[in-house]
Amino acid sequence: MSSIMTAPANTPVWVDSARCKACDICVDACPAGVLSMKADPHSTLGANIEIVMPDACIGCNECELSCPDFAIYVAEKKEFKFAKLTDSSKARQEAIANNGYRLPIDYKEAN
Amino acid sequence: MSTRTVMRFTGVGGQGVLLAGTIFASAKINQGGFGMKTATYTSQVRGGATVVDIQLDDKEIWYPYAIDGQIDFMLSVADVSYQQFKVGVREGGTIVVDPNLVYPTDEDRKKWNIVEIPIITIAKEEVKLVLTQSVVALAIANTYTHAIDDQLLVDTMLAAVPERFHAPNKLAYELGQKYAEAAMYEAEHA
Amino acid sequence: MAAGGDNVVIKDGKREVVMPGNHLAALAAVDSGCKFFGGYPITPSTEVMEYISDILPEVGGTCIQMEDEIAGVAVATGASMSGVRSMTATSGPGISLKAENLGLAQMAEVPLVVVNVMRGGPSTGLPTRVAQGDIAQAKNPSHGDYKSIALCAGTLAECYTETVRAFNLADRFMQPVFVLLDATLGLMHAKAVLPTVEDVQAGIVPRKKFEGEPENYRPYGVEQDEAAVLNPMFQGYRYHFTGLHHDAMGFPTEEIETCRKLIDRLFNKVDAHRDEIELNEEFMLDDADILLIGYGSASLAIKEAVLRLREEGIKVGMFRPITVWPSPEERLNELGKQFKNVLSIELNQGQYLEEIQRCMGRRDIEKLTKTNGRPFSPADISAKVKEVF
Amino acid sequence: MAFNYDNYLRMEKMPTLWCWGCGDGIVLKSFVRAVDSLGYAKDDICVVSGIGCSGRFSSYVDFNTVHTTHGRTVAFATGVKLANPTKKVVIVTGDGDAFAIGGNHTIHGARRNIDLTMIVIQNFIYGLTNSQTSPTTPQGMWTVTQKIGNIDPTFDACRLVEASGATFVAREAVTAPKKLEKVMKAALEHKGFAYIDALTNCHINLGRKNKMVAAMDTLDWIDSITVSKKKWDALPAEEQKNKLPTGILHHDDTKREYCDAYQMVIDAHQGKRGKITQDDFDKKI
Repeated sequence: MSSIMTAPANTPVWVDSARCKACDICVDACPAGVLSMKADPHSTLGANIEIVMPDACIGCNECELSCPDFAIYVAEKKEFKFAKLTDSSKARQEAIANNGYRLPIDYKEAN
Repeated sequence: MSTRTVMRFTGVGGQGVLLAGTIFASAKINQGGFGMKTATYTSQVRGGATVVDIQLDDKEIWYPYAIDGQIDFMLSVADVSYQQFKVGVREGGTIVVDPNLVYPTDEDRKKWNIVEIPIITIAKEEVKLVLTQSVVALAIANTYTHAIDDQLLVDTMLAAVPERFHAPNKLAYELGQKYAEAAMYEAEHA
Repeated sequence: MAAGGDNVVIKDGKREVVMPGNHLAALAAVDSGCKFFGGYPITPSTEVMEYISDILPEVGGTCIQMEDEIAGVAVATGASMSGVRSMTATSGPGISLKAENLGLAQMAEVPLVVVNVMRGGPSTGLPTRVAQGDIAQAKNPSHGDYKSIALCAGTLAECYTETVRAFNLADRFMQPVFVLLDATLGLMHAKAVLPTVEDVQAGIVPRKKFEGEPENYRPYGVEQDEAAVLNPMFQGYRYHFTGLHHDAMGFPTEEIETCRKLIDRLFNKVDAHRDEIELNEEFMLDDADILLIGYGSASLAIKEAVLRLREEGIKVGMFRPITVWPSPEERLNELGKQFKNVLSIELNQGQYLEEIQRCMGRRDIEKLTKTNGRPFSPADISAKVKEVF
Repeated sequence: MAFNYDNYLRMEKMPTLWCWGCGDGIVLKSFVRAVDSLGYAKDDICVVSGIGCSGRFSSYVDFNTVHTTHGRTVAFATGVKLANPTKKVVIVTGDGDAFAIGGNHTIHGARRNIDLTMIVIQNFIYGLTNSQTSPTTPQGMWTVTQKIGNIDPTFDACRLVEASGATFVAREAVTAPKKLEKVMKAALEHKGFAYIDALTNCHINLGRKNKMVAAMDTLDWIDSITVSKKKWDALPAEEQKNKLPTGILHHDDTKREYCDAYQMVIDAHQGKRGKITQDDFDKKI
């Protein structure tokens, strides 16, 4: 059997935050600085996943495949026009990773 | 009172002579009676004392072992088991031994009718198939006990052996019978 | 080799065969519709596997010799979980090794017939000699709380009929059922009168099966005195097997009431239906003054002794539990009131004696025991009776 | 459109009991995707698991599932498979299950080349029970039973099962989920004993006193010790011993599978063929 679900309209990547255990893996896996953890006092580990830059998503699906808890999904490439990986995306990703997987509050885009 | 024949075959593990018990029991059952064979052996497969008790009766048999002191006939091809199990034979009972392998004492010869027949040698040298020793033993036992009709016993035995071994086994039976009859004749005319 | 051997005689609607008890247990399995055997060789049970390895593939079944005793019971349990009648055979040391997985089968309610050709112990003991060393073990081979069913054959024919009964009880109560033999019965050759294959097949009680919609299926959600209803695998009824405490679908849970009810039910399902399980033999008891209690192959010597003592004018009789676990509590209690003189006879140090004492509510029961690997002779028993009564 | 994992999961069991960041969930996800890509129906599959964190795997997937005793998965699975040779039987187990208490069964399952897919979730430690030494714990690492450093040598699990007779052997880590899914698919398609060493992180119980406290720390360590087979082959021997090659390490489609072999036994007993002789086998000794 083939198992598919309908994607939300015009959305490259979306999360089911109720399933997120805040492990950071998806944020680490993303090459394009699309994802970040955010403080969430109601979550077990005090954090939850947040999509900070959906337009930068390149549709590589690494975040979805790396999520151990079925909390994150990426649209199919044929249904959504994803962005290209840019230097500014890479720079943002690096900043997020170096800041404990959270986008720095005062982060300024490279250009 | 009883129509029961009680026999005991003894040897050491690995000797085929013990198979004779199954054939006796089966033949008696084929005849419509009750036959029982119970083997006891040690945990050493090779070389440990092994005993097979055979009981044949027209009435149902409950207890599967021969009762010491009530055994009519014993056959032994190993000294270790002969010494261990001879006490079960009733006084005056017959014990057939292979004289090359079993060494009865003078006292034994007074208490029991000890008969010497070289069972293993017969199988090895005359039949030229050492495995037939159990059939030689079978023939000897039946010649002494008259427990089962000879033809029925031979038929039961042949049914249990592959066809290509029928000829040597028939020969083994005939030789066993011949040696037993000769021993009986000798004893009577000694 | 044809199933049942070459010399099967049909007489008065019964089969007469000449086979050792170990072969009879294997034959009974195949006649009962067993399609899977897994085991590991161990004296004095090995002939069960040797024979079934020949006759099971004839009917399309599978016999596999595993790498050890633990795997032997695991592979058979796995096959049974999938829905086929399955068996393993071993001896006491093997049961010791299989114990944990037997516990899993008790907990997950997986039917399995376990033939145990008993020997003595502890440890390796006297491998080729006769003993009834596993009576206590059969009651509680694994840790934890559950209710064993153990049947103890006392004649060659019962090596067959008790194995048949074990398959039906295993599927009825969804748990392992022991068939206890010993070296005497397992290895002796004599005539056994058996029911016909048709009669055995007509008597097969298949496992219960849920036929409704899968969403309404609750394999373990049954009445408190009933066994789980476990459908075969791969047929649309998906549930879970586990050795953990589990809920109605078989999934692990620690919910307090569910856990309590589960273990209660493992007891109740047997206790509430003891009448379907209990089987005894009473031999010359009606006019007896002295009661001898024994089971298994020891009963053969006891019967012979009863006949001899009666010839001497000593009125003895025998009570023989065929189902040893659960024990015949009621009947033993009645007999305890009826007979002043009671002698318990076992090829162990008295493993069942404590149960007899419990059921009779008495401590003054004489015992005759033997643990040197040799069988009782009728004379042993006669002498003991004369000594103590 | 997106992949709907929920179709294969027992949603009432979600979220899993696995710790935050535990790669077991990635193995679960890869497995579900591999099964889906092959088009198997739920009733084509039985999943058998053992004891430990990996033991919970079977209760999360909506197939026919069995949670067994510690180490005995291969034996139980062998029973299910032999009784149902047309079905796919998958073992999901851990390194303690597969190589310590159940080592014998793993060896003999591989030897028989029975058609089972064995996925070992290999986290180098007894995770569920708080960090006891496993047969795959690297020497020198802290464990709760060897607090001054583990002295026990490790198994090379892949070489062990290959030497035992497995006909498909692969290794991938949860750090490469696409590759993991790919080898799972290949393993499921293989007829014979297929073994997958699925390396995963236990930052909670391996990492906590081995300087890898976060999930990413342990995953980075796994990255640092793995290298593709092609690259591994090119390494000097001195470097090879500290890296684990990944990818399909062994694949042999020529050996007879055990259920097929047993069918020869049935056929011989039913008179459909002659006795089995040495001529029926390539390997004579």
